[in-house]
Amino acid sequence: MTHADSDIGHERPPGDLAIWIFICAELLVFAVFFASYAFTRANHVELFNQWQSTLNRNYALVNTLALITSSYFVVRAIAAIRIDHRSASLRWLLGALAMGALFLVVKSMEYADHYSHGVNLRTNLFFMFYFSLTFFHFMHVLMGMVILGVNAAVLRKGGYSAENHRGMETGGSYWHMVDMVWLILFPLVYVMR
Amino acid sequence: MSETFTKSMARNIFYGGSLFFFLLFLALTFDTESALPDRDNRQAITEKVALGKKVWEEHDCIGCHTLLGEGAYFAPELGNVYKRFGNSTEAIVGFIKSRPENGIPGRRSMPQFNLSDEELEAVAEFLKYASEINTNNWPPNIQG
Amino acid sequence: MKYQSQAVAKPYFIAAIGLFVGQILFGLIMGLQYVWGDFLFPEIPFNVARMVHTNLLIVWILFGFMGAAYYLIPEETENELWSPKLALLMFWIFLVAGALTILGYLLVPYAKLAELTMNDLLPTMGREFLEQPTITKIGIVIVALAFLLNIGMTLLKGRKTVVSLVMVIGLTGLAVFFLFSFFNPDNLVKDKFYWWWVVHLWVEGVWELILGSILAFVLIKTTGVDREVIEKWLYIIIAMTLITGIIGTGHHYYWIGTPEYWQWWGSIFSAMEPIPFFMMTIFAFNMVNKRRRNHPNQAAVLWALGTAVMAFLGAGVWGFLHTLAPVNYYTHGTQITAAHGHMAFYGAYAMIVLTMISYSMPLMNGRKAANSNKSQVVEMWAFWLMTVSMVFITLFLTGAGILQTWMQRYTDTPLNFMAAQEKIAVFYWMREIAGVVFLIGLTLYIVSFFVGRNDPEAVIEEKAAA
Amino acid sequence: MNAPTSSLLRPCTWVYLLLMLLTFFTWLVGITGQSGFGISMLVLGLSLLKGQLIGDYYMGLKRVTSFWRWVIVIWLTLPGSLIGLAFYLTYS
Repeated sequence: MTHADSDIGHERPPGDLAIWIFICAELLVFAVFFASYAFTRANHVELFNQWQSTLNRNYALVNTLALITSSYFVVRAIAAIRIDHRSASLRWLLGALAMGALFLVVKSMEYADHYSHGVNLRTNLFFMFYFSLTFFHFMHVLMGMVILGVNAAVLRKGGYSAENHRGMETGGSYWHMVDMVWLILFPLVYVMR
Repeated sequence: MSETFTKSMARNIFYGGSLFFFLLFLALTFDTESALPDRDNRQAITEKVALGKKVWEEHDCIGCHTLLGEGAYFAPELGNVYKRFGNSTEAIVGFIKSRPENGIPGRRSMPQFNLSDEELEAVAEFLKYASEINTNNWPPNIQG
Repeated sequence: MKYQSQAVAKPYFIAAIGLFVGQILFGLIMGLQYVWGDFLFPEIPFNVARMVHTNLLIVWILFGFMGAAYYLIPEETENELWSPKLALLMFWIFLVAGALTILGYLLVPYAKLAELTMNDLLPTMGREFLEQPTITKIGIVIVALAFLLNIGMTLLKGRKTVVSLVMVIGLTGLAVFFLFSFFNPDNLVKDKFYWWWVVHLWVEGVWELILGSILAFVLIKTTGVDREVIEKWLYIIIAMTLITGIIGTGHHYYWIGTPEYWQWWGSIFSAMEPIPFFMMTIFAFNMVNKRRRNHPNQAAVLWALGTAVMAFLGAGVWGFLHTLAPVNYYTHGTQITAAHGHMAFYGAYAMIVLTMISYSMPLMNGRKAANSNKSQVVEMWAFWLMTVSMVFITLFLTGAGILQTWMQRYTDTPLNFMAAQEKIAVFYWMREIAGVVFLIGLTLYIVSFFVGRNDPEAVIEEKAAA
Repeated sequence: MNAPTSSLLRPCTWVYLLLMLLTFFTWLVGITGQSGFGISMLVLGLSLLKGQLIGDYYMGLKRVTSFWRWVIVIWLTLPGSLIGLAFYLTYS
């Protein structure tokens, strides 16, 4: 794995190939969900526009920034471990986890808001999609944080080094996927009308 | 070149992925449970309906019929039979009662179960209850 | 055969085949009743024949799984079975309980059976596939626990391979989810909801783990491909199975009183359920192509490849055909479901048990690796006859189902159920003929155990290991 | 991420700033409640671009030669064009 930080011509993506098979499956589910949303919306434009405007975009903005920042921190964490800066790497990784936690908190506040208004998965077709998509994604953020948490624990114990940090690359790839999905979900559900 | 597709990662994905989706399934189940009171016509479940369900089960009706589309495909759907029979429990009772002991030559026929009047009424009430469950407009038409 | 105690698998397999014959005979009776309505009426009404047909299926597959586990686990864990005596005892208990239950179905009216077995105390009878008297269900749980104890102890004191681990997880899941069969509320919607936790989470969940592990085992043995490679793929395939299959349960929650969102969740996830089956097909052919030796038991290899293909077709393709909610709205509870059920059960579960039997029986009969050529030729004939006739059964039922859906559900002037049934009778006749061919195949299969017994073993000129 | 030296800003940092900027733009469109095919497609297109940036610079797929690189490209374009089509149908 020593070739990991050379600049050119990798045959494989960073991390374990197994996680990439999983990433593909996850992306497929989200892709189908997104397309289903769009086409269902096309048949119920009024309804979707009406209820979309009740969503709080400020929450969504904070959440998007949190995830992007978190993803960036993971990139820095991996860059740091590549030159054997373990403590720096750990700091970046913990920062990424903190940003993930921020996302969970803000999203939970948003859910609490909906809940207090009696809005749920079964309120109408728009909220069916809204909750299905965001909750499914929410669970992925949780899962990603568990993986990054394991990465951080291993890193703390000195389990990663410049030569061997595939585990971190695996976790990072998954985390970026979670981020990327949100980057499409945010405009689709909150903004595009 | 070191292994780029490791068994331990495949294992983690199996355990992690299964747990993840099972938890998601539990979350959806939880939501379904809280949604059911508005949909499953539970206010109509009287003792009679409960007895009807037992009569239904103890004669293995599901071995020929479907109920809400599930069961055997040898005989008609009964989830909407109450409506198909003109919203009449009497018609259901009459039909079950009138089945010939020895069948109909060459044709499919429902057995004669020799049910008591109480059982007959109960099973008809049970089918009435079933017909009023919110099934998202299934079946597509009255023929079931 | 490396360990003495593996031999306890043999009675399990023999019983499985015997019950399989019974299942097919009752299948033929039902098939005939579809077109000759009063055949055997009122002695064996359709519902009784169907109970016998489906329950025999479940019981013989369970016998097959248990036999497979008793053969596979000692070999994988590299030590003798914890208690062969317990295994034999459970065999007889299970066989007697199973036989009594089937006789109960046939000899007394079902309502009488319910009364005799005191269904009132804990009513669990009369639901599709779970028709067994409550006492039989309790018996199944006890047998399953004893079986798991036996297998688990063997695993604990031996080598823990992925194949054996996955199998034990699958078998444990099988036992755990069966417990939901004791939950039978008055509320029909809840009854149906949790009924699927047994049925769906069995056949589209934990059973696939058992299927995967048996297939992996047979492939390791017959191809000589590195265990590491096979186990890695086993993990990925079963991961995909559960990832898609658990939420995929939602495809049963469209029209039974459950909320609308299941139509989306169910459609999206179950649309992906063919993926693991497809991976399994690719995987099986890949491993056989990469084989390091040519195993003399060619019949077993054929069964293994056949399982991969037919499971993909039956469970994957035929499942996908009617899994999307807008399609299922029209096809739900028609012959399409029956078509899918037949090919999926045969392709995935009947064939994997036959694969295991094909691989292990010669060894348990004292052969070094394989039966004689003659026996294998007959077995392969049986394979093709059964498999091809099952394809035709599926196609005829699909034809019947499409017409039924059209006439009874889709047109503006829908026919009533029986009128539609009469119009598709010709498909039922053809299905019955295909069923007879299947029985011929099954007969040949049994014959294959008796021909060429004294002939020498089949051998394959070993080329330089590729 | 591929320049462990002390240049002023790493490429990934540039990408980070760009992603933040684009996010603010999307948000702005959201809170001003603008609607229409053109603006929706602009927002969608920028989001797909963001996704590609994540794939190329964060996941590091820019340097990957095999088909894995295309996973992200395909994932973005396929649902992207389906979403585009659905919106097109809405406004046509």
